[in-house]
Amino acid sequence: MGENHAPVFIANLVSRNRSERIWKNLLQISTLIGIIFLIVLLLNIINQSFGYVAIGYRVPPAKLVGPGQTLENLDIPQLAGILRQRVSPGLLKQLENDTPLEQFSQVNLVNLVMAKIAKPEVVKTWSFWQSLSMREEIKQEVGQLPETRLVFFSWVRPDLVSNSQSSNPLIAGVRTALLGSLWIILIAIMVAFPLGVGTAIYLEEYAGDNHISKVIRTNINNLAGVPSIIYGMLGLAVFVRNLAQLTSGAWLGFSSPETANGRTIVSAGLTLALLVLPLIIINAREAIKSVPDTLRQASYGIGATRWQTIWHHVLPNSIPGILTGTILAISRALGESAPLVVIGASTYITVDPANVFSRFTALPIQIYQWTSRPQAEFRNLAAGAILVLLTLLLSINAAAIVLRNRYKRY
Amino acid sequence: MIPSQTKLIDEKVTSQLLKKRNRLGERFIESTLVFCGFISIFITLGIVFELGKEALPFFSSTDFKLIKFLTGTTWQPQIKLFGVLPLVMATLTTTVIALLIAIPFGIGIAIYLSEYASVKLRSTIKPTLEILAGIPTVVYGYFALSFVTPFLRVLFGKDVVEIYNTASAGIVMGILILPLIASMSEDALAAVPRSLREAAYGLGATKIETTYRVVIPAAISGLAAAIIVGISRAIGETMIVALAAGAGPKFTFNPFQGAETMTGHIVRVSGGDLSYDSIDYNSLFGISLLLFFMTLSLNMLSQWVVRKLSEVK
Amino acid sequence: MDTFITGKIDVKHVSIYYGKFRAVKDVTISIPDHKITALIGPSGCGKSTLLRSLNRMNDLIPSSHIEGSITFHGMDIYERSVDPVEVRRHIGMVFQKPNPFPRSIYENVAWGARINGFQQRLGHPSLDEWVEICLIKAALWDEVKDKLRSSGLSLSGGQQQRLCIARAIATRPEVILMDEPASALDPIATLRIEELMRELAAEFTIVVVTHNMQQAARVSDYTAFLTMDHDRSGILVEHGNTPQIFTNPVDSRTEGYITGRFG
Amino acid sequence: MAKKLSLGIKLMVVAGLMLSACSLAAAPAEAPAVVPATEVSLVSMETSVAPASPDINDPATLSGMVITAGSSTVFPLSEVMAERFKEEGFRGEVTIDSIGTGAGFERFCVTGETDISNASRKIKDSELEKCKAINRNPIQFRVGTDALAVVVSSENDFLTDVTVAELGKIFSSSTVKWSDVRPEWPNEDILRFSPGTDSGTFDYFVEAVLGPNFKNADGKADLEAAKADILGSSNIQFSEDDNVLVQGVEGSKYAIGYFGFAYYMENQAALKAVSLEGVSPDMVTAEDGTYKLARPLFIYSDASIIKSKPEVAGFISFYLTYVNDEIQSVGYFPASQAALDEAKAALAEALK
Repeated sequence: MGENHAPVFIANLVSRNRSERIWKNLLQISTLIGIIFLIVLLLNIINQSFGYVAIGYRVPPAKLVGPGQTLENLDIPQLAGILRQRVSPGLLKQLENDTPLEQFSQVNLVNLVMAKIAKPEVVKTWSFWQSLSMREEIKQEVGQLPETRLVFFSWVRPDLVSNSQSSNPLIAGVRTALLGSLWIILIAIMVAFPLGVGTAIYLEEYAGDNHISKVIRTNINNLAGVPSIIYGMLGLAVFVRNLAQLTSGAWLGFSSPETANGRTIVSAGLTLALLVLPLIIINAREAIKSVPDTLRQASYGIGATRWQTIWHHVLPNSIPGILTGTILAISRALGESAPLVVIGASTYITVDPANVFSRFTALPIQIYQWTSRPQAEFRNLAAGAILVLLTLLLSINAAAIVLRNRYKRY
Repeated sequence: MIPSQTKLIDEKVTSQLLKKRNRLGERFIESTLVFCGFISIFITLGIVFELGKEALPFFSSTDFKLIKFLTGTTWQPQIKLFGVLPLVMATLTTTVIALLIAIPFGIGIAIYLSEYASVKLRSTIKPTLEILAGIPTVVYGYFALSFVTPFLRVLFGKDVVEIYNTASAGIVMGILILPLIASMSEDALAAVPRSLREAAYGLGATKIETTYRVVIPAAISGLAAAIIVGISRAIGETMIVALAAGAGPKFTFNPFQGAETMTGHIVRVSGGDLSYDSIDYNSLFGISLLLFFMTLSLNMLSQWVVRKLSEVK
Repeated sequence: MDTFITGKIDVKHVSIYYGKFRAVKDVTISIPDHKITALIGPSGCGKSTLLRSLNRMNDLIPSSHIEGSITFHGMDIYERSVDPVEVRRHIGMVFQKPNPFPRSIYENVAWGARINGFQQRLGHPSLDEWVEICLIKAALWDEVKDKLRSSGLSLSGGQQQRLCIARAIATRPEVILMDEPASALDPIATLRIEELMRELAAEFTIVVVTHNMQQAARVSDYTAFLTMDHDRSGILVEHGNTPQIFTNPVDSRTEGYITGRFG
Repeated sequence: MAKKLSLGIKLMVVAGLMLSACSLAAAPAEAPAVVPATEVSLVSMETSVAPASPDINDPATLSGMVITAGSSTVFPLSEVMAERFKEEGFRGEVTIDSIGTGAGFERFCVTGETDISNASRKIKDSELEKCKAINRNPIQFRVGTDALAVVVSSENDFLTDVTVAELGKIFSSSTVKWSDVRPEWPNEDILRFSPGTDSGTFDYFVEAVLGPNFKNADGKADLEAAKADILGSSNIQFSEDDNVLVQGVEGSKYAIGYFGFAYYMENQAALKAVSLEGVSPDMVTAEDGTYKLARPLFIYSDASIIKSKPEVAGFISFYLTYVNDEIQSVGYFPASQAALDEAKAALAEALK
């Protein structure tokens, strides 16, 4: 080959490297934007969860006492007198159930007068950012309102978890909803976990590569993509309506057959079980698939049966993956609200669920309802409840990650 | 020495030696597992059957005309107008907007994580994104209403952007499916063998050239699957649109106006708990069935794409 | 070749298929009791497939099926009434790559015995003793006796393979199949395994697949040479005493392989 | 490690089973909603105070479940009453589902699963018939008055007062722009916001505002035609969620909507109530009817339920006694004393 015929190379390295840098920056920026979305989302919620609240009273305490006096320096008979005069007879009877008012401590009586007569109410709320940036304006504004005090309020507080729903946002909590969510998830997992893992074992260890198992596999992948609201409609048609006698507990005497209605925890749990089943199956299959074949052969090679091989070797070695998948499924179920709305969660319910045939509400439903109340303060409350839900989800996810890392073997 | 080891296991007559044992437990377990395997089939049949059964009175009613159902532009069951287009249109609008956000960012993030980011950075960002994917959609809906909509209204003017609009819902839906697409795409890219990349580097290719010429074509089936799954998720998403997109069926192409998606309509109307025997109630199942088949065909498409493209590879 | 040896295992006219592909074609061979039989041949000639058919491990590959008969104690192990699990208990297996269970050394050995109905009787060894016996037989006891509770995966490759052998003999099989048991090991570990095989031959019938001819020459009593015919199916070329096969092969293909001209 | 884990899982399953077993065991304490007598005896075992037999005038003697559902308008009122009922000693539970008046009657009259139905309109004849079909005889209790506020955004500078007829036009399918109603109003699309079609509020609005424009052959208002008219109008959004409406109206200068006065009260800063024929809604105009869009609020129950479930009777009695203490804080107007007395008489009658 002569020199004339040698190919020519032009090393356009400068421009190639430039485009390399540009692309890298673009990709970096898009990652950054993704992270910013998350941060803005969280900040938006936090912004609503804390901030100044102007609290007024149904009956201002000053109106209850004579001029120049405050509630705190009234004596016991005076306070008892106010209570006797102002609260309804039923409540009075309730209060005096054990001991007459006169034997209460002064502090208790003041608290009672505040809670039962003065009744603190939210007048206005400000977001965290507003509270920081417009502090003086807010103070001034509230200063002009009669009988109103300004407090810096955290909507996330122990009461939020321990109290039940209430029409007063200052004392409303998510207890019923939280318990409802936990019950529903317990049922969903107790149903979906064995079924899902069973299906995964069947598909990976028993079913060959035949037509039926192919159909099942495709079908499961499809089910994983079915919108949650469709499961809600299915649950409504099957569990709530067709199986009302079962899901209402009428067959066990929990409700009368005539008025049986299936809007119960068990219906919700079963519906969510259907929803998360494909997720559990897919994750469990992956986990089981990742167990090396040599291990199975070793087991078969020494005369183990199929099930002995699965139970003693395949499952223990895939359990981290299976559990991770299950936990992700739990967090999915925990955050679902659309199917529960369709099934018919209760709007106002303050009773803790007593059994699987109880009526229920769930945490995301509660959040949904609070955001749709007219009073702005319920939006703050909803933000607080969102933080509770997120904390729960984050701890579940963290548990998944810890599990995954701790038991990772292959 | 080994004490009388030969008697440890009773020697049987040779013909008995390998006799099949009656492993009842084993067979019981197997049949249980087979049953489990078939449950998913029952669920699908159940969905089709139940939705179909409840939708049947709607499809067979005299007020229902298939042509009008598919081409009518007014959905108002109370006055017997059953044109599903406004609902479908709103669904498509929100989905398209969501994809415009989610695909570039999602795949961009995936490429960055799999090709550029350090192991440490990737192991921080990926779980973070997965957590983002796990946030309940109610929260996203709240975010759309309380942050994105006001933001859009400042940006484009209050007269242009209605308080309920499909744009805001679509954007937030994009943020919702972004981590899903990013995570699935990253998996697909990471699965491309190192040797392929090294071969490209060995020829003097830069990183981005390697990525575009070698890695992405090799992972294309995974990327396509991620996008299709994202689409089907967006179509089926409910709470965001229920909270932010609007609450009245409206046939419009303007993303700054309020409109109601299929899912939004179902959840709104069923939240009001309809009478079981009304045509409204049955029409909901009709919409559900349509929605089911839409997502079903997308999922089938995604699986087909994965198979086809991986064959080409 | 013509001399008929009544063996522990008799393979008669066996063909093995994967789907449509015939991996092994019409092999007839007898495995003598308490001897080591080596299967040698170029890679892809179906020797592993043949080995795995001896204890029905091929059943686990869904598309595979077999023609012909394989008898063990005169009983066809592919007959309907035969339980493959029982077959494998009596005909154990050691694999190419050491694959101990990700459990303790003790559990690795004890598990097989336990699932196969090991019973503790007066005058017989307890499970602990049995584990010790098996580890001694596998020439591993001295190295692991102080760390029976640590993971089987913590051992070196050679130790892991001996653990797998201990595990295989813990179910008291009569035959042990070894699929290139030393190919993943270094030369020193390989030698130890070979020594061990010779020791075990006193008590067990061993069938070993190897592509290492020196190894076959060193350890085996009988050698079978397989190769591929024109349609890539494995066929048995020659079978006989190891010294005879290596010094005076009948078939030219065997000779070619042994002297390294082919394969 | 894997072994420990699988042990853990087994434990979890056992715990789960035990939990469900416990709940089954605990359940009978809940179930007697159907059999109140047992419930009382259970309670008396638990507490040192020996309650008398159920006295509907003393919440402390009552227990069980009061299941209510219906109007989202009545919901906040019932919610407050339920809270107070419990505060005064009621040992059971009240559940309230806010699902719309029509849906509430569906549960009350068709499935028969609720004890009380909240309604922001009178029961329809068709609903009455369904109730009869399951042997329920609805009894109506008036609890208050709600004025419908017709609202526009506080930025709206052209609309302060309308006539009912104009309002009908504003929500009609034949109108698109504001200038179609009054020429001096802007030439802009009307953005309409209405409560959902399942709500009593919607039914009431159609009847009171659009109904007069549609007469059928008998000269009566043709409500179906009226409904079709509003449903067919352009740029209209419906929601059971009144907050959606509040935000929607607030969002545009050219928006108009209507909903319960309470929602207006909570959002006075952003919204402006429009007066109707010169009358703005307040306590007096709502009660005496000069404000045209005032409507009664009801709860419905059934005589046999009231008789068999003292907790239901007790709740209704309590409701009627104390509703006027709370109603204004919720944002509604009290019913007249005469109406409340009539309701109390109906309760007494049902208990006979």
